[in-house]
Amino acid sequence: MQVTGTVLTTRRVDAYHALTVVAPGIAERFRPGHFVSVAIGGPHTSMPTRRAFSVHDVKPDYGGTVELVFAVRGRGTAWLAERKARDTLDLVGPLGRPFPVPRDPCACVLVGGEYGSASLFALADTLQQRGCRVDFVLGAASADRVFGALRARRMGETTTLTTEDGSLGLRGRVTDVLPAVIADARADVVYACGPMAMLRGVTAVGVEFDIPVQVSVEESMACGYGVCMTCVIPVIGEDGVTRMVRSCVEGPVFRGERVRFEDIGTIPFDALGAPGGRAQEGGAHTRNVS
Amino acid sequence: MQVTGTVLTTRRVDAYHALTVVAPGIAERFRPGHFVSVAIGGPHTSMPTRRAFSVHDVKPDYGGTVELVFAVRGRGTAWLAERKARDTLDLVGPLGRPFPVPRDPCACVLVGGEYGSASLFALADTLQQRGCRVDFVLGAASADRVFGALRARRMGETTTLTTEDGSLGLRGRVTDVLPAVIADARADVVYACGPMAMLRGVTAVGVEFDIPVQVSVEESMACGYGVCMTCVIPVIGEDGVTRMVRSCVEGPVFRGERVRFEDIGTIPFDALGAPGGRAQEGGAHTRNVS
Amino acid sequence: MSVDMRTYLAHVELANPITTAAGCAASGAELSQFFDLARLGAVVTRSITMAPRAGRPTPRMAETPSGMLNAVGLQGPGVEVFLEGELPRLVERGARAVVSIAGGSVAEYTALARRLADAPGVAAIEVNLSCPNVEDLGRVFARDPAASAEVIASVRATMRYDVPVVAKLAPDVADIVAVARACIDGGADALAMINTPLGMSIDVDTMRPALAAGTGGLSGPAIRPLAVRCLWQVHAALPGVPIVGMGGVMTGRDALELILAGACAVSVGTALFHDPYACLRILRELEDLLKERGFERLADAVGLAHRPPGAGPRHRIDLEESSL
Amino acid sequence: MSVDMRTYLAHVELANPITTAAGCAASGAELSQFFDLARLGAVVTRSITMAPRAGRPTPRMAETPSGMLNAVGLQGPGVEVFLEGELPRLVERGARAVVSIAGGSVAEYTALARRLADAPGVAAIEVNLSCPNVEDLGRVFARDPAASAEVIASVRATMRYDVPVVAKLAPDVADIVAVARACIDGGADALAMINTPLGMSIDVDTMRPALAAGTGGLSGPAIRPLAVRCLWQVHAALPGVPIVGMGGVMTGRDALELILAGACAVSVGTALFHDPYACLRILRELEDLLKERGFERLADAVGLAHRPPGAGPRHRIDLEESSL
Ligand SMILES: Cc1cc2nc3c(=O)[nH]c(=O)nc-3n(C[C@H](O)[C@H](O)[C@H](O)COP(=O)(O)OP(=O)(O)OC[C@H]3O[C@@H](n4cnc5c(N)ncnc54)[C@H](O)[C@@H]3O)c2cc1C
Ligand SMILES: Cc1cc2nc3c(=O)[nH]c(=O)nc-3n(C[C@H](O)[C@H](O)[C@H](O)COP(=O)(O)OP(=O)(O)OC[C@H]3O[C@@H](n4cnc5c(N)ncnc54)[C@H](O)[C@@H]3O)c2cc1C
Ligand SMILES: Cc1cc2nc3c(=O)[nH]c(=O)nc-3n(C[C@H](O)[C@H](O)[C@H](O)COP(=O)(O)O)c2cc1C
Ligand SMILES: Cc1cc2nc3c(=O)[nH]c(=O)nc-3n(C[C@H](O)[C@H](O)[C@H](O)COP(=O)(O)O)c2cc1C
Ligand code: FES
Ligand code: FES
Repeated sequence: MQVTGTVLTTRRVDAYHALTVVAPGIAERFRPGHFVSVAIGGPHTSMPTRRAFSVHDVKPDYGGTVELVFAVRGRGTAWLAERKARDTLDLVGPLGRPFPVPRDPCACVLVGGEYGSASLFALADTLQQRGCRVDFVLGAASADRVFGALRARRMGETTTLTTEDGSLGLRGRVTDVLPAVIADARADVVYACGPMAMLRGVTAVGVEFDIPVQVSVEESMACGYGVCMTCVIPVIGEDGVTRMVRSCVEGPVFRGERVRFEDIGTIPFDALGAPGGRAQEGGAHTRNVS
Repeated sequence: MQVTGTVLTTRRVDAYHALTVVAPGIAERFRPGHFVSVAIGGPHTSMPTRRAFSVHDVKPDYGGTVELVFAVRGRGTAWLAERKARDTLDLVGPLGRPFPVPRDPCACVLVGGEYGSASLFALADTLQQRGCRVDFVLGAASADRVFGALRARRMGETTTLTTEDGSLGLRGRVTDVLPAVIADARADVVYACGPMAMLRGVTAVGVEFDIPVQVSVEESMACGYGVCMTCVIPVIGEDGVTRMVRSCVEGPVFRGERVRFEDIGTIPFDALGAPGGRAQEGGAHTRNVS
Repeated sequence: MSVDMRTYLAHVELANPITTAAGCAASGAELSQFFDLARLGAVVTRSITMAPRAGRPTPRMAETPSGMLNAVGLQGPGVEVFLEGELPRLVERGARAVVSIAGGSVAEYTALARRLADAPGVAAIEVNLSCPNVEDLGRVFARDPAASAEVIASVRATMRYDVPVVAKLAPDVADIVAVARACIDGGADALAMINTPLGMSIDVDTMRPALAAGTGGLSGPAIRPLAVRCLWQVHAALPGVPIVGMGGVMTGRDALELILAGACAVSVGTALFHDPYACLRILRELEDLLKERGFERLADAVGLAHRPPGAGPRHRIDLEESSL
Repeated sequence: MSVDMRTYLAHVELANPITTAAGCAASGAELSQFFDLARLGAVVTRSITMAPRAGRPTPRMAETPSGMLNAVGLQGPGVEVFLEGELPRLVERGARAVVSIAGGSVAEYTALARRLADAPGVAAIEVNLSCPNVEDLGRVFARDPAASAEVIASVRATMRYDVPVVAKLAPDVADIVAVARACIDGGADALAMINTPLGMSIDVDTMRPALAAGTGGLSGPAIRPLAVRCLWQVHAALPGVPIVGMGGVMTGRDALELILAGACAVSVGTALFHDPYACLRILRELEDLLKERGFERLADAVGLAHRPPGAGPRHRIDLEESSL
């Protein structure tokens, strides 16, 4: 649903900006892993595409608020960083397939890279309410870019931090410490949100331990609700066939083993409908429009 | 010069908006009849062209302020109407050829239509300082669109108001009352600012009385300082030749009799370089590029 | 009093002029979560190909000033799956379905027309001519009047006579009127314009093209002046031909601009990415604007900006083709 | 350490790559009130015609999303007055003058070249090919490779051998590479692109075209993706040819985008209307961006986005010509 929300508070959190927006309809329907898309630049903007952000937190204040945490990257996030309390913001959401949560209590490791951690706390909450054990592994390039370390320490059974420059926690990457955390926690499942390279690494660790990994991916998006076909990644279906699937509606959360991380940014030759490939579904003709 | 000014105050004046902007450099150089151009929509705007506005008032506060008075017409003026105190505004100015003022004291009638009156008060001030008599004739479609009636009453020897619907002053147009005002004041010169049709009418009256009329015209402008060639109107030169001249640098103030009002929006067939016309200057070839 | 918003693509009546643009509403199912598709003049489907297509690699989109580039590459399920699922579901939902087709050769367009000829619920066929012709070194059909006409003639001959064939044209040609005329001579019942002109964007940080495919189609408000110009020229040259206008329509005012230039229906593409309700909002705004201007029927506004100018000298239109 | 910003139009050295765009700096005198014209790579003049021209009626401009339309119609004093006044004053001010010329026939372009051949201070001639050819029903030269080549060949034959001839191309053609190649084969020493594509805007309140001339040239950021695409295609096909890039450059980042696509110089048009200092600001920003990226010479950035991609699979460029 589309909501014109009012900005309640803005704050800086190390390298990030956080915006809390009154958006009752979205807050109400929210489940961990959902994202929202934000219109940028006001009525006479030169930026016609929305920007996607995970929902960090929802609170019941003012009928329901959502909090976004973001890094300034390009023109849109720069604009967003200039919003002040009482400005209005046009949001669409909640969007996407949320994190699936286990029916029965189990041990979960939550892995966050950079601002990716932001979407893990609502998930941790839900998991703990269901009696799950939660352990955190959070990493980033440097200390100021590790998001939510304090909150993780408060919530998690254990919290392990890594930075590439060693300015906080262990020097290295989340995948360096993940095996030990999984082993110690006797984890049943891993949830991960962060850069693609990290998700790929976390998935590989999961495969090694033979436990499922739920990853939340980030691909360039124009619409966020399934109509533009710009956000696809190669994913292996139940039937073993690779398809280019929309990460906004079929994701952003996928089973890590199903995502062909190494082929992101390409059309794998064996994907359904790949140029020159066999057309596995339908199609008397196999001749492709170049 | 280009100035990033801070909005000091905003107010509504009947049908108009008034913005006072701190812009010392512009205020200092200002002479009555000058205009400024304003950048619209902020850094990520979809509106790349500036908007032109006469300067209504300059004050010495904060090193120098300029006040603009404007009507909301399209997207740009709608945006401008939303500016608040402390916002910044990118101004270029002062631009254009100001009103020429007589060396010796004389009797001047100042005629303003709609927001066109706004540029007359600074002029009246200058004229009065030089010992001139000033009479005002202000008109508009309706009472709420007559700008500056109070101030005119305070400053002018006489002030005559007209509205087309009769809601203020006399029902009719400025040109209906102008002859009487000129006669009563024994006017030596008329200054006029307002819609083209009004300027045309005022000029005709001036011609009748055989006194000069200085008109300030308004033509669609992209640059405001003479480089784009979009703001031209047909004006008869000293040599009797009609040329398409730029109203931003050669105007906006012209001698009314020189402006070919009835031909605005066309290229008069006898204008220098008109299609198919004789090329009066230069040119071995008279063949025009279509 | 409400405005009569009906419009016609040849003899096919649409309840109103607003449709989705080809390739901008996926299967239709996504939008139907937000509103009833039957409220649209029509749903134009993505361009259907014979075989399923995986499309182009990602990134497939980049934002540009007041526009966006896309290189989706006609990702879609292929005609068989379309006929089994997408099309019947659109029909069930009460939507008027205009089916867009895309091929790499005249034979492929013709084969698509043959597969669609008997399918129930095809209100019209829109032929996407912005495809590379594999038999002509990948030269895009829409850039060649003769190739466009050949495709249209073959599709027209194959489709059922009562299903209008709409030729969809691209603006990046030297003479849009020549292509339009060739399509009409080839048997097209209507035209649609404009498809996206080819554009490109380079990321100055990575110093590489922003799209994996390099170039992509430019859409959104940035191209509206090109759309208006193409509509104007083609409506002036072929005043009796129904034209579906599109290109940067975000509001009812934008839709009206295209209608005044000569469009009898208006498709909405990029605006849908910003606002799922864009079509209905635009329809409502358009109806209000027509009402304000005293129109009783949409049809009376079509091409109205072409009417001989009034008395005012402001309105002398000189139709020289140069931009300078 | 500062970046070596020198660039070359054929053998003519420019101190830096930033120039004014033709027709966007009037006589040069207006800008020289703001800064020293000698600080620009070059001043490109308005397009000079044989006879004085009054141009088109007003309104001559309309704003569009991230762009503007203009129909100035080459208003100017004619070549004689230009040679007596404008050109000598540019030279006095120390500006590098690239003289743009426009004609209605091959003979007229040739006559202009003849008048300019002996004029001192002509650093290069830019041939504006976006003019209607009166001998071909008003068809614009730039839309026809053969007509473009004919103009260029004749101007090249007439101009002094040491004055480079630059062919300025428009994007609204089916195949920009074909036109570019024809101009080079005709003897052009360099290319300039893009001129404004033809656009139009209708005022939905008056329900009439916004410009008195009906159509006009579209400029500004909206067209940058078209400019980048044209530069990319032409630089890929003719890598040795110097190209002056233009179209929607408002910042140093925009200029760098065009340079990475293949431009060795960049002209600034619409941005000048917004900011008289635009050229100098863009030059400074460009130099900073090059420095940040570790370039020692501007020349090393020209066309760099074409380099074979690194290892990353993100960067597979597939140069199919369709926009879908
Ligand atoms: C499901 C999802 C959740 C996200 N959650 C967050 C978050 O919580 N915090 C955060 O800081 N960022 C998040 N991102 C990334 C965020 O969307 C981009 O950083 C942002 O769109 C960049 O916009 P910009 O205007 O700064 O950059 P620009 O380069 O100006 O963006 C241009 C266009 O490209 C799109 N785009 C560019 N980069 C990305 C990207 N990485 N992902 C998606 N679209 C992109 C933009 O949406 C826009 O349409 C998320 C992305 C997705 C897909
Ligand atoms: C010398 C001069 C002084 C002016 N002084 C005033 C003033 O004091 N108060 C006031 O209310 N208005 C004044 N105007 C008119 C004012 O510039 C226009 O109303 C304004 O530009 C409209 O902008 P918009 O965004 O609302 O309309 P839009 O239609 O969105 O404007 C689109 C483009 O057209 C140009 N344009 C449209 N109408 C005009 C116009 N009438 N004159 C010039 N450019 C136009 C705009 O600058 C812009 O580039 C003056 C105009 C000129 C030339
Ligand atoms: C993401 C995207 C996908 C598109 N896919 C198709 C398509 O499959 N077939 C087609 O004919 N046009 C396609 N188009 C072009 C649109 O139908 C439309 O002509 C163009 O986008 C201009 O309209 P707009 O500015 O409203 O988007 C596509 C456009 C976009 C943005
Ligand atoms: C008002 C105006 C006048 C122009 N006049 C000319 C001209 O005389 N000759 C020419 O070759 N190009 C002319 N152009 C085109 C520009 O030189 C340039 O190619 C185009 O505007 C794209 O650049 P920009 O987006 O930076 O403006 C003109 C453009 C504008 C906006
Ligand atoms: S973002 Fe549009 S389909 Fe996913
Ligand atoms: S507004 Fe540009 S020349 Fe007058």
